[in-house]
Amino acid sequence: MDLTLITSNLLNPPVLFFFLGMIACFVGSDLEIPQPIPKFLSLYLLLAIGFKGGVELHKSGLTTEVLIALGAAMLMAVIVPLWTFFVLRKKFDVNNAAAVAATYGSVSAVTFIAAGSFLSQLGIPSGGHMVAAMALMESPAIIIGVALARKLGNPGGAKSSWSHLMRDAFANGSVIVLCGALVIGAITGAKGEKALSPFTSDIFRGMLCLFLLDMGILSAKRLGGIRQFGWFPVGFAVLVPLVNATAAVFLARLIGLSAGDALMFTVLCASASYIAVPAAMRLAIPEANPGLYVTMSLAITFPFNIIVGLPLYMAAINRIWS
Amino acid sequence: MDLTLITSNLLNPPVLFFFLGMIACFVGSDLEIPQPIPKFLSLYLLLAIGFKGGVELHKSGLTTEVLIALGAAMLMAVIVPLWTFFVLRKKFDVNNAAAVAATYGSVSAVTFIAAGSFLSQLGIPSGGHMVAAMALMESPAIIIGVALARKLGNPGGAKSSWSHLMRDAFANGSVIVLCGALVIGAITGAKGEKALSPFTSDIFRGMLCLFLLDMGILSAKRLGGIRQFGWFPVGFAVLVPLVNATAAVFLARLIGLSAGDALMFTVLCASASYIAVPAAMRLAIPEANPGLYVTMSLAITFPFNIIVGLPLYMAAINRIWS
Amino acid sequence: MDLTLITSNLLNPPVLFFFLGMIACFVGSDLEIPQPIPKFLSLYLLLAIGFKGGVELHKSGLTTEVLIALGAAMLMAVIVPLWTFFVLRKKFDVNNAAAVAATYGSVSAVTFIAAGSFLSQLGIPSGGHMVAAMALMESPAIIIGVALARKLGNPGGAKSSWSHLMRDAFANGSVIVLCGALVIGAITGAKGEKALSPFTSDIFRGMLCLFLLDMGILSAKRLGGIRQFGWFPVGFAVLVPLVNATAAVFLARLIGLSAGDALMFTVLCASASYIAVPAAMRLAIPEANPGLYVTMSLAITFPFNIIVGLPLYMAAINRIWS
Amino acid sequence: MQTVKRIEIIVDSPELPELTATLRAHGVSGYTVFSSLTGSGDRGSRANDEPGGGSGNICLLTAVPPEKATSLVEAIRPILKRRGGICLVSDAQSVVH
Amino acid sequence: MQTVKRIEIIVDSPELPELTATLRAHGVSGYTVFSSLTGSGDRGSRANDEPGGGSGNICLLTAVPPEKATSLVEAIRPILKRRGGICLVSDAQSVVH
Amino acid sequence: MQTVKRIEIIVDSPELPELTATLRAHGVSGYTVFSSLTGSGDRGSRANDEPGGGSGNICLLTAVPPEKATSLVEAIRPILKRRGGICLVSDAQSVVH
Ligand SMILES: Nc1ncnc2c1ncn2[C@@H]1O[C@H](COP(=O)(O)O)[C@@H](O)[C@H]1O
Ligand SMILES: Nc1ncnc2c1ncn2[C@@H]1O[C@H](COP(=O)(O)O)[C@@H](O)[C@H]1O
Ligand SMILES: Nc1ncnc2c1ncn2[C@@H]1O[C@H](COP(=O)(O)O)[C@@H](O)[C@H]1O
Ligand code: NA
Ligand code: NA
Ligand code: NA
Repeated sequence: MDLTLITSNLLNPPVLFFFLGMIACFVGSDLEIPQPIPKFLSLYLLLAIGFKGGVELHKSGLTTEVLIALGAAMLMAVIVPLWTFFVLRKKFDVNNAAAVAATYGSVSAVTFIAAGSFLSQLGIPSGGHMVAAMALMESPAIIIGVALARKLGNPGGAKSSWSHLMRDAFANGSVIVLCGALVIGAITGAKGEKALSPFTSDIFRGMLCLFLLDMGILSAKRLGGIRQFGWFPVGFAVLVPLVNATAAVFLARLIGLSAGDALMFTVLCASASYIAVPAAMRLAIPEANPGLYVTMSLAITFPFNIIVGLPLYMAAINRIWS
Repeated sequence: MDLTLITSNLLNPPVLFFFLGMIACFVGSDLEIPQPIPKFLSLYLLLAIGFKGGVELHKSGLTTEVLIALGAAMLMAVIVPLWTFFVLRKKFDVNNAAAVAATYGSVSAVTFIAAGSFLSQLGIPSGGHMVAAMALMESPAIIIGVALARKLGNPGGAKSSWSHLMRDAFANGSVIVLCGALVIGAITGAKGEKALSPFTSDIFRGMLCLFLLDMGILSAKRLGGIRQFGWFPVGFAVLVPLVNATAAVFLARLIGLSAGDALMFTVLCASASYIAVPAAMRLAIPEANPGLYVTMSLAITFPFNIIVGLPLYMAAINRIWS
Repeated sequence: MDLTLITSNLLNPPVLFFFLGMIACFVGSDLEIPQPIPKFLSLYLLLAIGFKGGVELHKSGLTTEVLIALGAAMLMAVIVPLWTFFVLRKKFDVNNAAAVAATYGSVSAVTFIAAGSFLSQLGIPSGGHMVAAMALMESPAIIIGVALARKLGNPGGAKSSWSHLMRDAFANGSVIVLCGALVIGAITGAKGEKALSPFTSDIFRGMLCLFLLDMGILSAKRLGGIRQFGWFPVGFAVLVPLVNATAAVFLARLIGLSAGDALMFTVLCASASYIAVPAAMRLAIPEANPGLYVTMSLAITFPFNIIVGLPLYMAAINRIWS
Repeated sequence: MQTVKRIEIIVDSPELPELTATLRAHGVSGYTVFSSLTGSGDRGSRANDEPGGGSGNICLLTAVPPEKATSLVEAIRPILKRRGGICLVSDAQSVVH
Repeated sequence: MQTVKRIEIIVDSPELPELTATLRAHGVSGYTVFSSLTGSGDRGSRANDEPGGGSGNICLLTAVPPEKATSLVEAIRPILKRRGGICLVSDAQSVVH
Repeated sequence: MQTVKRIEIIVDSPELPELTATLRAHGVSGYTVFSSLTGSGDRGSRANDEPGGGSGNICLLTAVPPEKATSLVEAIRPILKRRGGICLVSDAQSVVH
């Protein structure tokens, strides 16, 4: 595998700040970025990435190529929670299996953003419609996960209604900001870009570093908590992203995405949610243990994708595309 | 009325983010920007607008034209709370009437800022002294409102002293930051501008979008609360800004302001405070109900000015000035 | 003493915002920048200054000249807490003497940053290795202070272990961010600079202004609290920086630092910590009174260095260097 | 001063809407909410440190007439059962405006 | 452990300075303040969501000798009367350093 | 509902780790922490306004079986003695899931 990919990923400031956060935690530092600063940073990142994607979409327009990519995104967002659920049932009860399946069926915006910064490091372009793809992939897994839990689970305790569920899935704060900014970017186009780019583009990398510093602290802090659940969740959190990534690479090739778009698509499929889905699961499947699904996503899959996944997926794509 | 004005206002990213916030609330999203982030954003906006105004004032200097504008601002800041008070007395008790009068006699910095971004959207210039005008208009209404309440109200309960009142009116945090930044901008001039403009100008529009996103959520959330008070407050919150705006437009014409300055002046007179005045009223007229005066200002007058007012006032000014 | 130095320091926006904060407090304003905003700003400032220093270090490399400067920094970081401790013992008990000595042996990053902005105001360059010097000077005084307290103090109460102490000294949040960003800057060099400079450089001055506004409020608020301790702490907080500055100037001359580096070095020696050291002292010497050592550093030495110290030290250096 | 039952309920923050709804259903309109708390219990520790926020606990404090207390506690029990947390009831005297 | 009265006073945050002044006037120098609370009562709900901040409630907790409690509560009553809020008094044992 | 002792401990925020360690040492795994409090006491006022953060107080609330209370309080006493703060103990009824 191409070494320059690994190095240029490890020399990417955001990744280095992620390491810094992990180190801080391992040496027992009191370093922390207290709430609501991380929430503010994540809102900023969603707003900025959504807006930039919208502006690019405004330029490219809704070509059939774009629509096919969005279709593929939807497809993966439906398949992943389904197949992972049945794998998970081997070890977990219905509620936890459903929550984890929803977590891995949905996406991690920050992994997506880190992939974008990795591509710009390599000078490889990617299209704004991949942001739209991300927006589409956030919610379906939530619906599917909850549906599975309610169909196959024991009907114990008052469950929140389906209308509440729809709201929690599609009107989730992070989904609203991402989609809203996307639409605003698509409406205002170049003029809007000119007005906001110092905020949404120039300082973007720096804000990302700050957020990843916090993510590093969190991941390291949570890492210990996973042990109690044995090795299955750890293996799952590493292998399932690889499986989904492989499927994504071939699907991307099939529908003829560019190398850059292919990486973004792969990262979406390989990543797991730790913002939108946990927020929804706490309400819809309270019996599931956040200490399990959040930790798998935050402490294992996220670092794995950021550190190992990005160069690995890129290498595979380079081999196949060239 | 000129359609391009409406569209170019609605295509202004800050306004779109305001809508996004309202939508988020209406669809029952959990989206929120938790304190102290909004407080941080409002401090930033006041600091930035004050500093930029000061720098421009440094360039233009205190011309008689400027002084006349400031005089007109003072005049309106005294007249508005007086006439509105007697209208309000028809329906409200002395305390609530005084608090609402103070609210509408003072100004909304963010409405002013949105007007500035609307003007720059249209490529119409406006002078830095209008920021000084805003600074002058923040406090007088507070004094007048409280004076009315104490003269005409029942002397029940220990009231905070007049010296406390002066402090709450003129040393209010937002007043201090606005005036202080104005002075600092006027002192440091071009050199200071060079040092701070990336912070105070480049990312300004983006920070404004974030703040208006929050304002949209708040306005929509509060909208329900107004019903309990019947239709009078709603009508007042829409009509009084129109009356004040009309007076302002003619006064602006009279003293020969430029079209851009005229809009800023009009917006100042039409807007109502929801930061400085409520903070002071809570202490000075505790018997008044914040659920009334904050809601009128935040949930009705603010959105009305942002969405309908800006293009409307601009259209009127264009007609008269041309 | 050269007047232009005083004026160009007082015309420096960050210093003016510091004054604004003090004024706000003196007039009894309710202005405050609530936590965690100040913590966020200080993390940002440490990250930015560390990163910029690292990038410059990447360019200059570790020359012997650099290493000599770092050695001098270490030397001062060891001497200052020792000599001040024995002066302090004349009036304070062992614990308070040790805590104050540690406070003045360590450094204030924001004083250092303000000195940098003062130099750029004057157009005088300074090297990135001074940031490394700052990083080196943060922790030794903590170790020395605690060692003194434990050697000479009464062994009362369970003390945190030495390993804990090392952690609190070297893994302190602010130390980690500063050193980590320094290393990341040194690793990523020009490429990293290109990616982050809008965040770490362009908006830096503005963020500094906001932070100093808060520092002004704090200093003024704390000023009253110092009286109860009599005049000794006040005299100490003004005179000891002058003594350390004098020593630093001659040492800087001796090792042949440039005028700019000499000022930075002097400011490091003259400044006192109010973030890293108090955090460590609260744990390591709980018997010491934060109301004493934090107030001396925050309410007297910090303003003194910012307002009087900077131009004074610069004037002395100009005289000697020319 | 009238005698009241001082009830404090500590639950995961997303529960708040359901909790206040339950209170209103029992005609309790007076309560105070303490937010962004951390804690530890049978379901492990709760840290309020997730990047999306909303992972901490809240404490709802309400002073109710003694006769209302028991029924209110019974109404809250299922919430605790389903989603964890604790409810403490003690005696107090209250003064209101 | 000495017996004390545990007094908690919940009011609108701008009241805090007046409240602490009242405590000091009664020779009470020990108290703890919980801030940015939300709540609901006779005067509607309080949300701490106003852009300028400072629209939430605070809770001041103080443990005082039983003999001081009544006079302190009486001193606080007018504040509650004028500006709303609630004051809860209960029995407790306290340990101080 | 079982009878418990409601123990609340208010200390300087850096004490929290030591405090929770003490609780665990006494087999107490259930507690709630209220942070960024301000206050005033024998050692002056605490303001949570230092730029580096961490200068405020925290309040740890725990409901324990009555028999555990005394030994726990005794274990906490030295912490209060060394670093200030207060501990309040009162009677309560608790409901858990
Ligand atoms: N004995 C207790 N005392 C105080 N708070 C508790 C206690 N037990 C649980 N809690 C709180 O309730 C939350 C949920 O408890 P649990 O469902 O047992 O994990 C914990 O995170 C604590 O904040
Ligand atoms: N019964 C109660 N229990 C707990 N808190 C209350 C109660 N009544 C009022 N409060 C608090 O006191 C504040 C003001 O109450 P009020 O003046 O009745 O609107 C409310 O926002 C609540 O935070
Ligand atoms: N009587 C009291 N009631 C409530 N809280 C107190 C009391 N005394 C002290 N405290 C709290 O404990 C902290 C430390 O107290 P001290 O060590 O006496 O300064 C104070 O900052 C308060 O938050
Ligand atoms: Na996925
Ligand atoms: Na007005
Ligand atoms: Na020093």
